[in-house]
Amino acid sequence: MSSTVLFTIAMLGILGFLAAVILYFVAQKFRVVEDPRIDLVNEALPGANCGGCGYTGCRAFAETLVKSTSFDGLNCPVGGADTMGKVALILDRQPVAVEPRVAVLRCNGTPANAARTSYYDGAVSCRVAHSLYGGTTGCHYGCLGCGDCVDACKFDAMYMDPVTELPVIIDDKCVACGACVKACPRNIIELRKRNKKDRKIYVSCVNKDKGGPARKACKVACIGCGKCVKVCPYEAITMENNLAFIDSYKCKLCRKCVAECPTGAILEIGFPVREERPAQPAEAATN
Amino acid sequence: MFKTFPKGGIHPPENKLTADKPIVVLPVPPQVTVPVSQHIGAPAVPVVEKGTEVKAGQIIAEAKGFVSANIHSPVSGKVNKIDTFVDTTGYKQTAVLIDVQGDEWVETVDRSTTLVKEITMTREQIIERCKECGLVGLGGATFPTHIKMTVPSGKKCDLVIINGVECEPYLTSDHRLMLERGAEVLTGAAIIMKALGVERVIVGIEANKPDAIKHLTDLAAGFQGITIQPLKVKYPQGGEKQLIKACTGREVPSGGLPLDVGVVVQNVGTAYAVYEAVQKNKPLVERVVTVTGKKVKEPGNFQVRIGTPVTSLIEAAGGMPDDTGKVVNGGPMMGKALAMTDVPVTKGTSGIILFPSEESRRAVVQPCIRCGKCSSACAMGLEPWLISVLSEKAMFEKAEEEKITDCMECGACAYTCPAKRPLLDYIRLGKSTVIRMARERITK
Amino acid sequence: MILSLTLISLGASAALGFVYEMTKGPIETSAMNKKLDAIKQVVPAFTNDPNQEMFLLPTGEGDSLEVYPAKNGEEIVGYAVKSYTNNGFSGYIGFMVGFTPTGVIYNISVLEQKETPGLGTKMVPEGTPDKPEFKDQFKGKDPADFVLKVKKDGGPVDAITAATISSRAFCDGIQRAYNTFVKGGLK
Amino acid sequence: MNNILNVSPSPHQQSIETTRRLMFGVVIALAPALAASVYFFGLGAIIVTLTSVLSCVAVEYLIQKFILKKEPSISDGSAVVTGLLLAFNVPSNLPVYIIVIGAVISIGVAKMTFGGLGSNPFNPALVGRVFLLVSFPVKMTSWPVPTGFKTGYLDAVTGATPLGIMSEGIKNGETVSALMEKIPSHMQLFYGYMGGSMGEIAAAALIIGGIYLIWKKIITWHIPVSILVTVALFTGILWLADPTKFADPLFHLLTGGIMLGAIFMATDYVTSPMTHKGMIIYGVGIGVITVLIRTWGAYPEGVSFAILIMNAFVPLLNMYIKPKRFGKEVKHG
Amino acid sequence: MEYIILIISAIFVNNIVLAQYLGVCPFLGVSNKVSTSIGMSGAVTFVMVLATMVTYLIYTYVLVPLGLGFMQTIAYILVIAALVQMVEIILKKISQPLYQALGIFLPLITTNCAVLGVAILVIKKDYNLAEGIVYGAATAVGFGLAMVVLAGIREQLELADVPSGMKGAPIALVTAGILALAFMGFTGLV
Amino acid sequence: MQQGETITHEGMVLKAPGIFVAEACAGCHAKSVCAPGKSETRIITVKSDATLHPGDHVTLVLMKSQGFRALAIGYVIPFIVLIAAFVVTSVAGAGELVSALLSFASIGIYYFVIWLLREKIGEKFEFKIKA
Amino acid sequence: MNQLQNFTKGFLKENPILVMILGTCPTLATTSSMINGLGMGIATTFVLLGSNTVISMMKNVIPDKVRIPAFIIVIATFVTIVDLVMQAYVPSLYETLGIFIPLIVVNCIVLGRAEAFASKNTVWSSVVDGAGMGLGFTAALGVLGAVREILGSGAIAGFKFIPGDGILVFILAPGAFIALGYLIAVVNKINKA
Ligand SMILES: Cc1cc2nc3c(=O)[nH]c(=O)nc-3n(C[C@H](O)[C@H](O)[C@H](O)COP(=O)(O)O)c2cc1C
Ligand SMILES: Cc1cc2nc3c(=O)[nH]c(=O)nc-3n(C[C@H](O)[C@H](O)[C@H](O)COP(=O)(O)O)c2cc1C
Ligand SMILES: Cc1cc2nc3c(=O)[nH]c(=O)nc-3n(C[C@H](O)[C@H](O)[C@H](O)COP(=O)(O)O)c2cc1C
Ligand SMILES: Cc1cc2nc3c(=O)[nH]c(=O)nc-3n(C[C@H](O)[C@H](O)[C@H](O)CO)c2cc1C
Ligand code: SF4
Ligand code: SF4
Ligand code: SF4
Ligand code: SF4
Ligand code: FES
Repeated sequence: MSSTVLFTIAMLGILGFLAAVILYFVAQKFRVVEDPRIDLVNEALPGANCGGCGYTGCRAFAETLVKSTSFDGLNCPVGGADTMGKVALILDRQPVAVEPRVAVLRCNGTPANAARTSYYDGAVSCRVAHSLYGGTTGCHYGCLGCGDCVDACKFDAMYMDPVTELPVIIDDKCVACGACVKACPRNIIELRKRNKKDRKIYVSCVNKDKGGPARKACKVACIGCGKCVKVCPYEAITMENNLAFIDSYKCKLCRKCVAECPTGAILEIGFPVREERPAQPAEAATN
Repeated sequence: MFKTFPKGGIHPPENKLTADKPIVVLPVPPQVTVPVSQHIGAPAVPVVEKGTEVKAGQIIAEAKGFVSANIHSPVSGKVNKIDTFVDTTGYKQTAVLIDVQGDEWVETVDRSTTLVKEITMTREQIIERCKECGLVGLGGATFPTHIKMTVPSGKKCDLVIINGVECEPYLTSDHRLMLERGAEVLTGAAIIMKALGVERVIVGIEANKPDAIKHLTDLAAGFQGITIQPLKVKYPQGGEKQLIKACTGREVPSGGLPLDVGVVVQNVGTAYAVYEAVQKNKPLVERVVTVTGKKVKEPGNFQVRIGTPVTSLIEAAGGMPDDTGKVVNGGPMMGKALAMTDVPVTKGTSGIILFPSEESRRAVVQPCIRCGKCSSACAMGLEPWLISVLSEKAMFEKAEEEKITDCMECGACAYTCPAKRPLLDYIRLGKSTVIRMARERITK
Repeated sequence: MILSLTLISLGASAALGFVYEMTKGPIETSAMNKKLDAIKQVVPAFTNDPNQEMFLLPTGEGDSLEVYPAKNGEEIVGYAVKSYTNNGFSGYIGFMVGFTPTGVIYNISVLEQKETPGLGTKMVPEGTPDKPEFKDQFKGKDPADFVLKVKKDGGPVDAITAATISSRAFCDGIQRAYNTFVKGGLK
Repeated sequence: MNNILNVSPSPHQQSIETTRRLMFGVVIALAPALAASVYFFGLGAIIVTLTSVLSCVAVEYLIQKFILKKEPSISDGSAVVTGLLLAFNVPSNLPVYIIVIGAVISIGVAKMTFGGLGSNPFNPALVGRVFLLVSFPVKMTSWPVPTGFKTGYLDAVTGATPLGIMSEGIKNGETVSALMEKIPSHMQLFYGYMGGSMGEIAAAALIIGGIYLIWKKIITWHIPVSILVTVALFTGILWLADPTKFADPLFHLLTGGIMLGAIFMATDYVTSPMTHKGMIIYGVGIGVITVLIRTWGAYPEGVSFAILIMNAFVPLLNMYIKPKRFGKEVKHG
Repeated sequence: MEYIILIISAIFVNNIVLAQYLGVCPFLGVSNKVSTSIGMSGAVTFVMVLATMVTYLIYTYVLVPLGLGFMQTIAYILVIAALVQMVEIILKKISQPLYQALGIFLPLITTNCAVLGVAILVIKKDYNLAEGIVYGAATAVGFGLAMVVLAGIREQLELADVPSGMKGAPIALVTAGILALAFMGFTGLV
Repeated sequence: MQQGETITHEGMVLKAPGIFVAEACAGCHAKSVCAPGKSETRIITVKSDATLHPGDHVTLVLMKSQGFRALAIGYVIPFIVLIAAFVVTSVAGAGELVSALLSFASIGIYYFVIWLLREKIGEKFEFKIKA
Repeated sequence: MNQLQNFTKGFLKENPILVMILGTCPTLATTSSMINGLGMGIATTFVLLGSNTVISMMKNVIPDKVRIPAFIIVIATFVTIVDLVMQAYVPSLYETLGIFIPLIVVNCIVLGRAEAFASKNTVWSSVVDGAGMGLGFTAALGVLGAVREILGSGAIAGFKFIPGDGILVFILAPGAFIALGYLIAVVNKINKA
């Protein structure tokens, strides 16, 4: 063995020793506080960083999950039960079943239903329009049509329909992150329980005016007549401030209310076309 | 010697079509709608109910809370109902609807037009009277006058400025008021002076109203301590901070009030209302409104009762031209566009402008070319392009650092922008959000 | 723990030392070869090892250049002078300039340059008879009567298009080699 | 009666100034210089200008339409200005394909990549020009000599620019006075009788355009004046120090792209500071860097580089040099 | 004069990132905010000079005498890594709050191309220690300059509508490219 | 707190009153693969009257000027000391090895001085919490 | 994840340069031509393979606390070996790649892979991972080199197919940055699609 090799070995030995001492010291000082499971959980999350969970990003949520003691109130709407199941596995806990939800637009103020009484010409932003005045129709509750919700959706699950001048939610793409709910200055969008075949029944109106003015502003407004409340066999409908509300967790999709509503404010979506005999509300559709 | 404020400002076309139209007193309409909130602060609480017979000048809603003002019935008649209505702000609020019967006034009101120049009341009485009469600033902000007249302890006031600038295009109501009721306005100024214990009043008037400058200068000779200050024409000279800077060189600190530099600013209309309240015991139930527009048949300045529907005002001016595309309550720079015209005149209504449709639409918005014209136009030394985009992108903390709350919403930036950006729309949004955030921070 | 690290170091150093020993020879030869290649390129064929016989000649500017004599048997067939210039578009350029014993330029090789690709770098390639390159105009010329100046400065050298600076620097480098060559009394 | 009324937040009036009006103002201001170029360089100038403008507009249209899938906004005229200025910055004998590459770089890389009008940190025309200069140094530095209107284009007779002659000469050890002999007189330089980029030669015509821009309030005086004054001062000091090695200030002001750069390129709104104080710092920076490059750098001309370098500092200038806020100094009366 | 030329060359003409392609990762990674970039530049300057000095000494006074020049890389990397960590430990030991303030202000300065690159270049260019120090400091300043400028532009771009595909690294690279193009104007200054 | 700009940082409450913060590398795209920078998570103690619970997400705020002060004390001044010491010793005629070693020593002294002043310095850095 | 995925992820999905934006310096510096780029890529691949293999073999021996210095030593050793070997046998390539060979040691990819993968996986997976990552790196360098060479000098792998000079900028620093910028944008697009 030549002297170079000897020197090399000696040199590296010394260097290695020095480095080891210093870096070991560092390792001691910088004790890793981070729980390794955070990484694992983070990987299990979808990585959309959408904030649907209520945290600033997936990693932040992962940290919360690891630190938390139960999953109460913690849910990733994007990944849904699958993801939460995986997380539960990593953390060795019981997953809490959270039913999938979907965003629903509670306004049907199309130009045909709600006559336009003015033309909004300001910055294209619902928040600006909302802070300015009641809106382009007689209804001071309904959609302003500037699409703040569409801009907020990170999943391309919404678009503005140029004919109805209302946003449309694409059920297949919606992950119920709730960004649109927060974006809408009028609180029109609601996250509702997702039913089979994406069926839904809901009051597509948020107008709290009395019947007269409400009806005058929009043909399909909820006028607060209360007929639906009476007809609902499951007590899923409540009436407050002249406005009916159907609890999506109580509703059994029987569709009785739909037929009852005098203005057609209650929509049924995703059901087969009704048979002609209204006397027999299609039982088959209920599951 | 014309003065002005040093930085920023614009020169929109003046269009003072009604400058030579004398004030016409309009007949009382058959029905009035009197909103209970015509001022900054908490709405007043109605003290009448359906069916109550009221006389003109009778209190129908009482001030509730510190920053609030009484509301009086502008007419005599019977309360039809109390309900929610859409007002000039475009929002629903409570209003008292009165069916007019005759024109009977509360006895204490002196309705004669003789000039009473001598001030007999004490400071406290003056302030109390202004409060009773529901006086609010008529320059736009409708801030209760009695509060403005009360100097908080620790503050000192040494100057009153009467704002006769009327820098908004089209509007001429203040101009006419100065010409036709000049002596009353100056007396009102003297009363305000007394109320605040101040020796000096400056009346600031822009050079585009030479007749008013001359008239008031002549009249001022008969008053102690009142000087008339002619000013160069430049929008937004009427903004109180700019006016104070122009007249005195003092600069109201950011986030501060005029009182921080020892000044109180009152509009000429307010001064006139103070005169009427103090000397004639007349509550604020009438005001002068300019109704104008390039295609309006008979534009003019009208003295109307509060609560009169804007529609009847427009009728008085020859009716709404067919191609009207936009109706603005107030000036073209700061006024509010009306979604419908069956709303009532309120204490804050200074003018109604009818824009023909070709002038009623905004131009297509283009990207900001960073020309800096908005910054040059901003009299508050802000960077509108920056704060507006910060607000648009929801970067409110940054916007706060950039002093978005200093914006006085004069609209000079949005006016100048060659890219036609809706600067002020977003600034306003950001401003309100930032103020809300700041408030939450304090309460936390 | 420290032990394991030291062990790793030991292993690594053993490997390193081994590879170093292995490559030491080839590295030296390849460095040598590079120089030798350059010399081979610029002087006629030789049989000796110019590296062994290298000597220094002062330039007269305070430094010296390396000179490599090329011999065919005992007969000197040329000298390779390692020259340089600092006036290139990007500063330093190194050359190997070959002279015949009569002082005629045999060939030139650019050892090192940082000129702009596509411009100054055109000084590097060797041309073919039907497509001569910049360098070729110097071959067979005696700087005694072939003034090393570009046309712009009144000389006979055709500058590289849009790279007068590099061309000038090139001339400067050759001139330095020639001056040293002459001053050293080799001519 | 019921019209559907328009409702918007205030203000309800807008000035007549629009982006398009501003851009066409710049086009008008460029007209005298364009006329001068056509007068001096003939057909080549026309071909180069047309190619450049058309390809800039076309590139912008195509990118917006097919890549960004946005509504094309070529009608705002900014691409036309970029096209014109790109043309002004290249020799009048530049082959069409190179101009097209320049347009792709200017509009495609320097403008649309960043989001289009208003978003680009660097002056698009200058990015295009410098890109071409570095990529095609030969073609970009063979300057046609002004010959009066000729129909020559690619085959135009070429020569060096006064700055080129000066820079080469000084590096070669010649004195300035000797070199001045080889250069047109100052008066000729003022009218534009010299070799150079198509639009940069006629100082007189450029100044007329500049006055028009300032008169129309399209630009303010701050940037052009601070650049020109800085260049004059800096070169003046050098000249006084050693008139044999440094050319006089007037020579520097009249040659190369100084006028074009100071009046038309440094003033581009998008890439210059927003406040007057910032503009002056920016202008001084451009002036200093220009002179540095001209006197000590490898390139005979440095305006383009100087503007691009200072463009890079504009965000910092905007960040740290703010307008004076109203009410900041608390005064008490 | 010599040092001035060295400084101008290292900052402008041969800027480490824009012309020499060293330290590009932190250049792209830390240039989101101007304040962080400024902070980073300050820290890098110190570390770079310190590292240059130590590695130079080790090379000249240990490796070369022992004939171990080929161990440059491995020795340097270990030394630099240890050095950086040591500075951190010292700071932490000295003042906890100071250390914490730095921690949320700056990323940890790990060994990047720039630090190691400069250490190697100093040897390659045959600088003596004084020149090496000047070179290291000037290079760090050049690095900082480029980074701060890029950060300024990126902060501005945050308000612009950069096409989605170009957001992040691509636009930073294109900007850096144009910046490099502009810096080519300095060619030949020294 | 309104005056002047701030640096904000995400963190999580580890145990009141300690705050658990990912260091600034959190913003770096390379952090997931950057081993030396990895996993160093700093615990920062914050005085705050807000009621915090372990696991709460908070934003830490530090005045920008304080950040720069930290920078100056931690890196800039030692840099100046280092250079100054080197220049002085070189001018005084020391060889490069000696100069270098002396300048390292000066840094040591500098840090020692800082250590003596640590109480004072510590007061200057104040974190605030924005929930 | 099966070995195939493990291998291919380095090409597009987790490409170290184009997706993770690491090792940018050698990427920019050595891609003025395709050959240089490939050369650099292969050198890095070798180091990556070597270090991944050794580290995964020793993962149980190395105590956790000193793993970073240990990794560094292993990597630096391989780098030095590559350095010496290239110097000996491909001197011209060695010269063009210059300082960037020793700099492989700080290339985040290498250490990152050691830390994130090799220290947790079997030797075989680590080899596959190293090969995949290395080849992904090499491929990216090759593509970038090709793009720059075609645009910059109208040639590919030294074979000139467009007469005359190309767009010179692309051989220089600015072109390197710009070309990489667009390349990353394109890959982003592909990965998203
Ligand atoms: C919350 C608040 C408090 C105010 N307090 C006073 C005050 O104490 N004294 C006073 O003279 N003005 C006071 N003002 C009125 C302002 O000085 C100012 O005159 C008013 O906002 C109208 O101004 P403008 O029309 O220019 O906006 C107050 C205003 C607000 C909003
Ligand atoms: C941009 C702007 C312009 C204004 N212009 C006028 C004006 O022309 N005349 C006026 O009396 N008040 C104007 N004001 C309102 C004044 O700032 C201030 O509120 C008023 O003079 C106070 O008097 P008051 O309380 O009696 O209304 C303006 C306010 C702003 C923000
Ligand atoms: C990017 C660029 C690189 C250049 N590189 C060189 C070069 O390597 N060598 C050179 O002599 N000139 C180079 N030049 C050109 C010089 O700046 C100068 O214009 C030229 O040498 C003048 O000589 P000419 O009379 O041959 O045109 C380069 C120019 C540019 C734009
Ligand atoms: C005064 C003025 C100067 C301009 N100068 C340039 C210029 O130098 N280069 C350019 O590409 N565009 C210029 N433009 C056009 C436009 O601003 C430019 O295309 C934007 O930079 C594109 O975002 C100018 C426009 C104006 C109003
Ligand atoms: S539609 Fe609303 S809830 Fe659904 S994904 Fe989009 S933003 Fe989220
Ligand atoms: S639903 Fe809400 S956010 Fe969406 S367009 Fe309507 S008003 Fe705007
Ligand atoms: S609206 Fe606000 S930002 Fe715009 S000019 Fe007026 S004060 Fe300035
Ligand atoms: S005036 Fe308009 S275009 Fe000009 S900087 Fe302001 S916002 Fe931008
Ligand atoms: S490769 Fe990352 S800094 Fe150079």
